[in-house]
Amino acid sequence: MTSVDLSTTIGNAWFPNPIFTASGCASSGRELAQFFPLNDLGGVVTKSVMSKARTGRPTPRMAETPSGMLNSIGLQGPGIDAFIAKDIPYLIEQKARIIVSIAGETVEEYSTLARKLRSVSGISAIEVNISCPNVENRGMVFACDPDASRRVIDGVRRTIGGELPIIAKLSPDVTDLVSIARGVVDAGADALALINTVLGMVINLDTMRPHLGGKTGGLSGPAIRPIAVRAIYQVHEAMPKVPILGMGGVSNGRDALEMIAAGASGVSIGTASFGNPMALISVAQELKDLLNAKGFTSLRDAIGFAHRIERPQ
Amino acid sequence: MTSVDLSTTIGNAWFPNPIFTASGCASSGRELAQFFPLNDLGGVVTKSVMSKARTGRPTPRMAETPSGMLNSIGLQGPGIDAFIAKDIPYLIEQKARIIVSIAGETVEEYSTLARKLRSVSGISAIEVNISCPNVENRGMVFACDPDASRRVIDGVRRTIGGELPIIAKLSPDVTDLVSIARGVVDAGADALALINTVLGMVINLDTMRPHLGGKTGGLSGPAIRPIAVRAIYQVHEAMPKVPILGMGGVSNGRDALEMIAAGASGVSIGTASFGNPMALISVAQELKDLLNAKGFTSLRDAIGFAHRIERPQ
Amino acid sequence: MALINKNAAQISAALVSNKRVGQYHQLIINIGDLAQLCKPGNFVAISVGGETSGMVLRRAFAISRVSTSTTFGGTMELIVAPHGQGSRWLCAQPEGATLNLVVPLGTAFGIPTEPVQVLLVGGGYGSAPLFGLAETLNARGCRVDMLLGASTAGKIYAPMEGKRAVNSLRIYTEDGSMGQMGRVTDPIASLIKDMDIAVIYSCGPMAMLSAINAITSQSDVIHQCAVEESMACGIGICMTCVLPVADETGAVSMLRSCIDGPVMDGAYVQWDKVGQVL
Amino acid sequence: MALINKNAAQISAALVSNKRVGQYHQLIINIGDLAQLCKPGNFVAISVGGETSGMVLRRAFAISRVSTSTTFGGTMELIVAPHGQGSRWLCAQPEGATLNLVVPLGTAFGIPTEPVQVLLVGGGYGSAPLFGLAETLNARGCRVDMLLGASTAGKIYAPMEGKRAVNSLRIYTEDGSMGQMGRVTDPIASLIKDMDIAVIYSCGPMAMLSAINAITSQSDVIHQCAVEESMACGIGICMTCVLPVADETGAVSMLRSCIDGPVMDGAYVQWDKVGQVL
Ligand SMILES: Cc1cc2nc3c(=O)[nH]c(=O)nc-3n(C[C@H](O)[C@H](O)[C@H](O)COP(=O)(O)OP(=O)(O)OC[C@H]3O[C@@H](n4cnc5c(N)ncnc54)[C@H](O)[C@@H]3O)c2cc1C
Ligand SMILES: Cc1cc2nc3c(=O)[nH]c(=O)nc-3n(C[C@H](O)[C@H](O)[C@H](O)COP(=O)(O)OP(=O)(O)OC[C@H]3O[C@@H](n4cnc5c(N)ncnc54)[C@H](O)[C@@H]3O)c2cc1C
Ligand SMILES: Cc1cc2nc3c(=O)[nH]c(=O)nc-3n(C[C@H](O)[C@H](O)[C@H](O)COP(=O)(O)O)c2cc1C
Ligand SMILES: Cc1cc2nc3c(=O)[nH]c(=O)nc-3n(C[C@H](O)[C@H](O)[C@H](O)COP(=O)(O)O)c2cc1C
Ligand code: FES
Ligand code: FES
Repeated sequence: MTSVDLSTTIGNAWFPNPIFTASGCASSGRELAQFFPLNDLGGVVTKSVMSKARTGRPTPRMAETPSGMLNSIGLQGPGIDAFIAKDIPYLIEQKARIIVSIAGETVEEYSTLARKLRSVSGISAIEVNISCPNVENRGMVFACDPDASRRVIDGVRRTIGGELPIIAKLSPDVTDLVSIARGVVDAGADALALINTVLGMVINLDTMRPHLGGKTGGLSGPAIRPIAVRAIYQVHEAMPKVPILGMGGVSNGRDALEMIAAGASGVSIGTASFGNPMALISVAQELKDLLNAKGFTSLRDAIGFAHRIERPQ
Repeated sequence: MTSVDLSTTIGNAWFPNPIFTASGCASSGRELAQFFPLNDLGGVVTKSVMSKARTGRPTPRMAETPSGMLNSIGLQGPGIDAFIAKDIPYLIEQKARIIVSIAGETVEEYSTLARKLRSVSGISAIEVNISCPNVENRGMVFACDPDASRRVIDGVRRTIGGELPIIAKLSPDVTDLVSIARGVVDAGADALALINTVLGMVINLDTMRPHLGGKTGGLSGPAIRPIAVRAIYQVHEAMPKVPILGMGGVSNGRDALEMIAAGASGVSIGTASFGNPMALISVAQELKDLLNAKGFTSLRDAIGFAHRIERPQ
Repeated sequence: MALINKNAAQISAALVSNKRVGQYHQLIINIGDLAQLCKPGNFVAISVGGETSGMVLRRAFAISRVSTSTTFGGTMELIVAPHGQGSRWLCAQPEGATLNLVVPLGTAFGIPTEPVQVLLVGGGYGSAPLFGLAETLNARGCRVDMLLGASTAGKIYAPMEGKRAVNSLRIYTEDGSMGQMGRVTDPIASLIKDMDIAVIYSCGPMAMLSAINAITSQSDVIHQCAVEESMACGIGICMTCVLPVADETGAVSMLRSCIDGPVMDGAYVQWDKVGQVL
Repeated sequence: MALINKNAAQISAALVSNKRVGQYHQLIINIGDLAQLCKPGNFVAISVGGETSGMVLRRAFAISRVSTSTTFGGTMELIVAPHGQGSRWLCAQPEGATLNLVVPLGTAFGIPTEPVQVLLVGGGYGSAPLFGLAETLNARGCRVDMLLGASTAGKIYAPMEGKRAVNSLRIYTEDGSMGQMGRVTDPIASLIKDMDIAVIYSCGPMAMLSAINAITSQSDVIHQCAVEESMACGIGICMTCVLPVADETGAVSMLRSCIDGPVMDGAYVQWDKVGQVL
């Protein structure tokens, strides 16, 4: 077996392989480090952090659904200061490549978070999770509002300066994903993360009310993979030069390759790690084997391949 | 076991039970009639018919996905005249209650279809499938455009007159489903059908290109049920008096009850019939047993129940 | 249409036997009296993955043979290639497992009323229904010759018993590991010339059927082929399994291969338009 | 934290035995040397539904007992109620089936260093881990009394062998079909008064744990309880399994019951705030 060059870049950041944790599905890495070295990953995308500590939504916070699950965590977390003090040094010690995910309730909060991160060394990129309710606009999710999402990215870009790549993470729950994507790229995003969870609900038939404490939750897992692949394909078609971190239901090498062929430069694994703590490692290995079997010598050649190959007549 | 009144109404149309075929998942009923009498259903919702005969999209037209499938049929069908001449009389002969689904490429085409149906007797309601590309607006799906969807329903309402209930079938692929729903209700829809399929894609790793002949397809089946339940819940919350025909991944009685509790007055079964030709009958029976077990004497009492019950403290 | 599937029923049935044969599995399933209603060319649709399966669609399999007089009552035989998730699950089922089936489905091979000379051509597991067909044709007094082809020996399915009803059997493999090296379609043109073949019955990959049709269209030979399009429902309600077929007037429409097929008259199938927009 | 699950590993393991016991199934699984690392209170997370399953999450089960000296090597015993899809699948697995496990997970019951008097209270299958715990406590010289409760006799799990390590065992059922009619929490207050109980160990429904805590909070008795919140990952990465717990300073935070639990000090759990927003 010849070797495959699995390395990838997202903006100016280089990663030895394209497999990342998905934000919120690996905490800050400590728990998975029990199962494999974090340095084996392309990188760790940390759980979205806000400026203050948060306790999150009431339980139950999850419901299993056919080939998927709903979650409603509500961004429980320690706040940016504790995160910078405790989690970043740990990840650096593990030699993990770090993508920090930030979340806010106002445009200003995102900029504040960016300001705090600006001076922290050892970070490869910032993922801006804009699938959060905007308290200044009736709780409308930033990512569903072209204007608000643009302003968030613009604020982060201005604060952070030109160095650190910004990855804008978008919600699929919109009428026109491509136009939202264009907006945030115009505003300074170097890359896009696609997709965040899809809004869903389960009714508990014992109580006859919404099962989740927060009523609605985000649908993730293999159930949403076709939606994610479509989103990646559409956005890559419209903006082939913008790197995409693909995610949504990837649980094996073939799923990852599907996203890469659709246009993803990297792939995040979320829900699959819940069912299989070694998922990140096995996906990376299977992806390598598959690329090899298909005669690719480099991951880069496979990115967006589905756009370039014509239908056999 | 005491008996449960399963009857339901959608607009001014009465149905003995709330279980319907989903448009496009039962053709015009003939094939399922091999397995059970069509008269046992609440009603048959026929495959969306257009004004002219259509051959539809290239094959492959389907891909199985985790707990779901993608389809890309492209509204293959005989056209409204052949449909009225052959399918309606057959369904009337079977004593089936009939909901005719119509689809068009222009606002005008929908009105034309309504005009042709106006004089046909034996129809209980019209379902207006507005999840079709609008050729007059760069192929943008009507249901994703608040203005276009309103104009379609307005045209159909004016043409059909006040008698026949109009059910507007909406797409979940929008940023603000409730506002689209309000728009079509204002324009004259008596009821809403929620949800049509979710746009998705599968890449075939043998060919390394989109698997479906039409590239993208509609995701259906249990995978999308949480999205459908959320859509029904949101719309029923905003407009509790507007009847909803719920659908999306229902395959047993408990799934049906989930939709009813979320606010549906009737439930359509699509993909489940592909895996189980008797699904419609078993869902109806299981729903009845469940309602009974929960002490409901009438379906009506269960509609929207999840909105009325408070969280236990 | 409803007439075509008029015998179809959904049943739970016991897997009587599951044996590996080359790269395939031979499954024998107890379907009771329904066995009497299955004709060569019909197929069965099977649920896969068990109760909590993420696979929502049935899988279609050609009925290889039926037997109405076994100790188990009526049984049907399938030849399954463990290909993807669904077929692998099926091939892994232990004897005694209960399967959920809809059977019999689809059109059957047309049987000549006269004892004519016929050629049966099978590709891969496509040979499966041909042996049951051969018995029927043989009983009608037809002279039955058979050609089987596959990429390699392990993919040739040709059971000893099956050969009884066949006058001659020639095997082709692309790698030469069994029979002659080459394609099963190679000898057809000369066979048509040399023998008085009235009908060719074929079952196998679409490319093979299309190649056979290119040959028969130059002749008077009738081509009855069993097509294989991917099917979501198998019972005619989803419109996923269509292919372009002309009628007597030449008008082409998209017919469902599950209801108007799988057995079709090859002369009417628009082979060059399969998978295209009309 | 990583320290807590420091022994956890993902393994494939054979189901050695599967027996119905009342309304439960007793499963014995061969986990080899990992058995030595399992402590009373730890749990195991099991994949359900097989390879093509639509169920993407593991199910958590308390480890009832381990045995390090069986003919199979180290084994662990689980008591499973066939409740929903996942547990029904598990209970339907034949002996010899291969299961995918992550084990051992979570905190363990704290064992007193002195031979004190302890009370073990179990509800439903919550009694499962208490028998293994009783053996450990007994070996430490503790006097172990046990109360078990359930709605009905079939839901009382109390194996003969298990009782050896227990000084007294009282059973309560709500329908009176076994033991005394009533709730397992009914006698606790007076037992605390009459006996010199140092620790109550409890495992069962959250309402039971909360009721016990209402009693112990009026006393000096330490309450070690194994909580049961629904868990998506079981290894600390998803934050779904949280409940409000105070620290020494009184500050309440949402702790993960899979990593900071399932065994927690009942005195710190904010029972009235479980399921509420803080
Ligand atoms: C009329 C008919 C008769 C058939 N007879 C046989 C037979 O006798 N023996 C046998 O081994 N197989 C037969 N097949 C193919 C069989 O139905 C399955 O498609 C095949 O086993 C692959 O399914 P899978 O679940 O293993 O693969 P997966 O990759 O999991 O299948 C995913 C989906 O794609 C469809 N699909 C994948 N490959 C094909 C294919 N080549 N043709 C059509 N659909 C496909 C599947 O049906 C399924 O819906 C037949 C198909 C048809 C339509
Ligand atoms: C620490 C811990 C220990 C447990 N120990 C045992 C045990 O020893 N024996 C036993 O029979 N069960 C035990 N359970 C419950 C078990 O994990 C399953 O939740 C239960 O078997 C129902 O799963 P299901 O797949 O059958 O139901 P489903 O309805 O299919 O479950 C759907 C989802 O909801 C969750 N869920 C459903 N009911 C519960 C519940 N009561 N508590 C938490 N989550 C739930 C499931 O875990 C699953 O993710 C334990 C749970 C936890 C968290
Ligand atoms: C429990 C859970 C928590 C999540 N938390 C976050 C988060 O904090 N920030 C974020 O951007 N995405 C979050 N997500 C979304 C994931 O990062 C990912 O986009 C989504 O789950 C789809 O990928 P998957 O199907 O592989 O899980 C969360 C998802 C889950 C399941
Ligand atoms: C093969 C197929 C064809 C469909 N055709 C139509 C159609 O013609 N008109 C329409 O309004 N919806 C159509 N739909 C959507 C269904 O009516 C339904 O809204 C959707 O499939 C969700 O329900 P389900 O998960 O029960 O299938 C089709 C769905 C499928 C799977
Ligand atoms: S497979 Fe559904 S119509 Fe043929
Ligand atoms: S179950 Fe995932 S953090 Fe506890």
